[in-house]
Amino acid sequence: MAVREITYREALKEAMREEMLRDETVFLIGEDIADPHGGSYKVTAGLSTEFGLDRVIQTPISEQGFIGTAVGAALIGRRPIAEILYIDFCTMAMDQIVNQAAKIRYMSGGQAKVPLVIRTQGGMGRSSAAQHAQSLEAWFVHTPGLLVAMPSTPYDAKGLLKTAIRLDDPVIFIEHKLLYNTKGPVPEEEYTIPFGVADVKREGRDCTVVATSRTVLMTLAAAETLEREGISVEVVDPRTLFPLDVDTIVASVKKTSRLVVVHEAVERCGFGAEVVAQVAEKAYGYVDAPIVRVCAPSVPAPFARQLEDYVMVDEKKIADKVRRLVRGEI
Amino acid sequence: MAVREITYREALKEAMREEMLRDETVFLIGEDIADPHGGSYKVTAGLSTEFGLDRVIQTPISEQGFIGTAVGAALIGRRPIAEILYIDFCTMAMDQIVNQAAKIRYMSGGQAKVPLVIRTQGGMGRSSAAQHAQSLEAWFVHTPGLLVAMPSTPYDAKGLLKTAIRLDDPVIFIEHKLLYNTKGPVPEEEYTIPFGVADVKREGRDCTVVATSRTVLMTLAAAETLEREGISVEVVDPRTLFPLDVDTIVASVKKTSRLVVVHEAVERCGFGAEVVAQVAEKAYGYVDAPIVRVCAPSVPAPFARQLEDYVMVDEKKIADKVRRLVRGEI
Amino acid sequence: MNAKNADTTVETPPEDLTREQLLGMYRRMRLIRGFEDTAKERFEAGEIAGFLHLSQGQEAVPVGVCSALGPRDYITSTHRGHGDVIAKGCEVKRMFAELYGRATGYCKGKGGSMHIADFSQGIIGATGIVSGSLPTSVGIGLGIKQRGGDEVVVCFFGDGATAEGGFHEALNLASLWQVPVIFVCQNNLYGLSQPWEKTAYKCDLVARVATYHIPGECVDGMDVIAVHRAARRAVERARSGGGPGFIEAKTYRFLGHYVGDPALYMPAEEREAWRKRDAIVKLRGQLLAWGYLTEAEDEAMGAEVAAELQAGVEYAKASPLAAPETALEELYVHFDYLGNPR
Amino acid sequence: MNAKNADTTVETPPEDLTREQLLGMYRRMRLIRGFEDTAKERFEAGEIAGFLHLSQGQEAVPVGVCSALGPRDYITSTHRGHGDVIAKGCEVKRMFAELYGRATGYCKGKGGSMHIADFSQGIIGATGIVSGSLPTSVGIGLGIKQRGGDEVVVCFFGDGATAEGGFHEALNLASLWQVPVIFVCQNNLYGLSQPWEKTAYKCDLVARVATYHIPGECVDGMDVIAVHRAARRAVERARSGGGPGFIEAKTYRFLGHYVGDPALYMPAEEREAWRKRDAIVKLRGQLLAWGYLTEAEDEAMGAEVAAELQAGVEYAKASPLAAPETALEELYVHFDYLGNPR
Ligand SMILES: Cc1ncc(C[n+]2csc(CCOP(=O)(O)OP(=O)(O)O)c2C)c(N)n1
Ligand SMILES: Cc1ncc(C[n+]2csc(CCOP(=O)(O)OP(=O)(O)O)c2C)c(N)n1
Ligand SMILES: [Mg+2]
Ligand SMILES: [Mg+2]
Repeated sequence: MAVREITYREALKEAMREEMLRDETVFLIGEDIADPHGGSYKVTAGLSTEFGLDRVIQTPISEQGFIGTAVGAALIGRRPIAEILYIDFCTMAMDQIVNQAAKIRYMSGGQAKVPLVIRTQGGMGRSSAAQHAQSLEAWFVHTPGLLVAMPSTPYDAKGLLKTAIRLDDPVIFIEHKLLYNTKGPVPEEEYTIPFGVADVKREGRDCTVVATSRTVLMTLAAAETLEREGISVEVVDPRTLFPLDVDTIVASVKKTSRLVVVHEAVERCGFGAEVVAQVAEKAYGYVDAPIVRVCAPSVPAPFARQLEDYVMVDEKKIADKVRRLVRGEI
Repeated sequence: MAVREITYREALKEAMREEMLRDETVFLIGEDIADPHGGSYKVTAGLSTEFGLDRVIQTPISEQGFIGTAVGAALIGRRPIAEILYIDFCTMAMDQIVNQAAKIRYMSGGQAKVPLVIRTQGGMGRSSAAQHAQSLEAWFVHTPGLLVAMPSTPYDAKGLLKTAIRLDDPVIFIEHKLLYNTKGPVPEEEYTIPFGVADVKREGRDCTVVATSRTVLMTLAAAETLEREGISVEVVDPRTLFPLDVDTIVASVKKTSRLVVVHEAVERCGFGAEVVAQVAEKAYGYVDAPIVRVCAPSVPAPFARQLEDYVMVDEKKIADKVRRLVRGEI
Repeated sequence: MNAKNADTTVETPPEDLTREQLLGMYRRMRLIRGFEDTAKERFEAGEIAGFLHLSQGQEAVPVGVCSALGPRDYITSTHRGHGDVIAKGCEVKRMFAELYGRATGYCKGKGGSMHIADFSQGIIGATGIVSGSLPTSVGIGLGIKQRGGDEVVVCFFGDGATAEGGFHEALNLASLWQVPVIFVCQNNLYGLSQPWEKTAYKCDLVARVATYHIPGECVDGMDVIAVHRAARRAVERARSGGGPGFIEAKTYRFLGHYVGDPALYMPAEEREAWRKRDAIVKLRGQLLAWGYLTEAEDEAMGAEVAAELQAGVEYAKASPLAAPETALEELYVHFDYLGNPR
Repeated sequence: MNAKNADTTVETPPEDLTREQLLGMYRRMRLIRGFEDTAKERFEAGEIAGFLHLSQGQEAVPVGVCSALGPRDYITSTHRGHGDVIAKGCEVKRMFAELYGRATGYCKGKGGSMHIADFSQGIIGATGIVSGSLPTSVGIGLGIKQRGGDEVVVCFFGDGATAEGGFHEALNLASLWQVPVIFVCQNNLYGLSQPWEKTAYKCDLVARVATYHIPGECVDGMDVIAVHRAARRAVERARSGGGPGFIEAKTYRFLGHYVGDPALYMPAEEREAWRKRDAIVKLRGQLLAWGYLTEAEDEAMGAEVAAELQAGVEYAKASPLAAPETALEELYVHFDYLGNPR
């Protein structure tokens, strides 16, 4: 397989472009996604020029309206990929996402299919303040009827997005604002990644860390540091939060007997709680230490760099927690 | 103290009435809350007749608009109690709740106060189907800046609602559609219940059950049954999901060494996961069995009675789970 | 209500509708009325669970509109959707089966009264969220346009929905994209307990919608022929690429918001006055006057409709209940509800 | 743009505004322009984090409007709010302190560029959610009405916000309740990359708003006197119980959406043409022509403004950074962030 290094942004764009070429029912819809602007994070740059404005549909600032539009189009067999620029703005379209997209199939007794992808991005680290730096994935994992993906690498981003586009179920596809410029190997050849299959991004013996999105990279860096200290960390990236590959997580915890769950979202009622709960039930007797989380404290994202740094998860916070846990200090 | 038996509905109404009499800045706002209709669950019946339509403001079907209105009024010192008829309709106002009400104080560096109460109700049991039977409390517990109350008895309903109205922080106050007609003792005299103080609704030795809202009643009934079988259950009702009285829960678990968490919301990423996570961290070493949850399976609420019964938490499901846990069958 | 509709009261039969069409519309209106009456009765007898939002009085609107549609056209509907979906082609027996929670119901017991759908007939389903179907309908219109089809989609909603933000967003997008959507507001003068004039201050809906450059008409919703003609105009325009349309049909909900609502907020005289304008009675009178229907035929039709309803209820009751464990099915196409791949 | 504004181009000074008022407006506009230019420079130098949405070109709108307000009146604002809050009275030094993440900033470093608030001056704050402030403003208006006050609230928003459902909901409620809210749309012809005519199909906003029976005016947003007069009319009406008002000010954003946006979507000729209509230049010309300002005074004022900005930046840089652990503070009134009671 020919493999190149490309960015997460390029990987996402390739996924969309390939699927648009493969299937003419795939189209993009969202605010400011067409050229010359090409999306505020430039993920869609070039696509309107290549495919035209009928395949890359720009919409006024109407999240409820255009997400509803995407739902309706999906219901009659189109395959919309809608972009909500910041996950924070999903608040403007929650009804269409939660009460319509997620429920129509079930409510209709299985008549409907909703082959919809909602691409959005979250996360801190750019001093974007309270309304532009949330990580709201837990809301969607708590909503039956949705699938939720959160890729951490270019490889995963491309493979998962292609799968998302081909699935007939609605997918919330959550990118990270600080990952777009990260690079990684991506095959030239076509590939897809199934939903519900975690990726053990690093093997280890002493502690399992389940991390999502950008915190996977932080955790891998922390694991390097800890390795030098003689602590061996296994890093599990679920890649899709629902379906969740609980088996891989539980198997890892059974091996390492310790679990730390990491995410950027605020701790209280976050996705990490669900991972802990699953493990507390399914790996009972195998866990030799408290199960702990490394998440943002439950406050909104502050603006100033030093304030944001204070609340944001980072490599050091992860390493500290794992170290203390392994040393029995927690 | 003179104590009468009144319904949950009456208790709520008394709380609002007393606070409206006490403080002329308190007002109600919502759809169809005025007489002669008096609210679809009749909680506000009579209040517009007593206080007039300036204190009981009816609004068109505009959840975003009237919740935003309540936020704005609160920002300049009024004390709105907004009613969203079904918690499912919060989806129409998520931005105002989550990005405005919850964050303005923090974003402004503490300048703002938002003395807002949003009353709403959730829960299954009336064949209301997927869009009228959700339990979405976890979303709000996951939102820093909000307080979340979920009373299970008339006594708690009145005392917590009076506190909610007097607090200067925004409160999501979640009632249950099947509790309105339940009766319980409520003192004639004025009282309030602080937020963040759990109520041990029943003491027991063998297993702690943390339950919320209507599932508290189901759990108490299950505990009666189990008592006859020689299993002694301690029932902890947190009453407010945030602030959460973790100390009382942890103390109970340390005593009983077993924990079951119960709620009507779907299991995945629900509030129960947070309780499990807190206990898995803070009562590590004291728990002698897997920590399990009794919740709805993660599907939308179906319409037909037999289907709804199948997914809805009930006394029997709770009793079964506790019994099996105590017997070591889980 | 404007002058366009006056012509339907004249003594000569309309030239633009055949006897068969008119009798079909009449029968469909009676079927809806009978369905609603029967559902109410069965609900009050405790046989049906949940809520029931009935539409007695409004029958002319869905029937007038849907009689202008073809089988491949789409509709979306609301919590008060029985009439809409029957008008588009739903069979009452499978609707009753749904209300009775049977496996033979349109949604296999999962949807119930508020969510009846029949995708095979373009009945995309009803939503219980006021205004929820408006943006979705724009998407159906967009999808039709994308695939170069000549179908149209009718989006039914109530007067109450016009206060929601989604109303504005949907109109704006439909107008920008010129999609084949016909927005039909069934203005029954109430949104739950609130009279229309309390929902929107002195609002002329057609004028408001005109600011989006969407052509609209306000019609007498108690006159099925007037509704039909307005719909036909809008459908023809939309089908031939002329973009969205809007119809406000002034109508009335004879009963309360849901079964059990005493509707104290509806003045008795108002109710009386509207009852006298019953669209079914009006059309019956016209059909008799035009010689399209005899009293005997009318009675026979009544018996036939009653039999259909009766058979529908029996079908429902004889059908197996949806099996409890099916509550966990049909959530995802590719996974079970726990996320295991199929 | 309508004829009402033509009078501001005549050679004789306006009778309804004193020299002091006009000079005050001129100085305020220059202060905003200077603030934006300085902020851009400091941002590009890497001293300021986050986003910066600047308003060069639009100064006449907030200054024209806020000069019609009193100190007890309220405003709400948007992501592009620097001009709005300066016009209402914010001090540039505390704004810079905010952008620099200092403890002395208006929001103690928690809000940043998009959320500056000063409740002591009725500056309720800016929201980064497009249209988010519209419903809130209705509530401020309602609160004022409830307490029998004579204040008004001005809600600033962009043309892009008019496509959101909240725009419609807020107008409808303000109209029903007749609250003292003045909705001011700063139509700078772009919502991020999208030109106004792609946001709303051939939309005449004043006409659309008129369907809510809210009186509106479209004014030349490059003419501060015209804006001021329209605002004064709306404020007087609202203050005396006449209900909400609407102003569409046609203006232009000289730069991109945020610092760093190349704004390829804005045609060069268009930018040129609007640059030539700079409201500050226009007012300067008028003040000189009317003998209200000499070149020397103008220069002195420029120096004074520059000094104020310079001092502001220095104040900010000299202020202590907000302490990291304050990130956990000021979330609740009654509890710490973990829920422990205070
Ligand atoms: C978003 C939302 N808000 C409130 C409700 C509660 N509700 C159900 S029907 C209804 C009235 C709807 O009025 P209208 O749109 O005129 O339809 P009608 O009931 O008259 O057919 C209300 C308020 C709801 N279902 N959804
Ligand atoms: C609800 C929401 N959707 C999208 C955005 C992203 N966004 C920020 S500003 C903006 C353009 C706003 O345009 P307009 O209202 O005209 O204000 P302007 O930027 O021109 O001042 C967009 C799309 C947002 N902040 N909030
Ligand atoms: Mg109605
Ligand atoms: Mg703009």
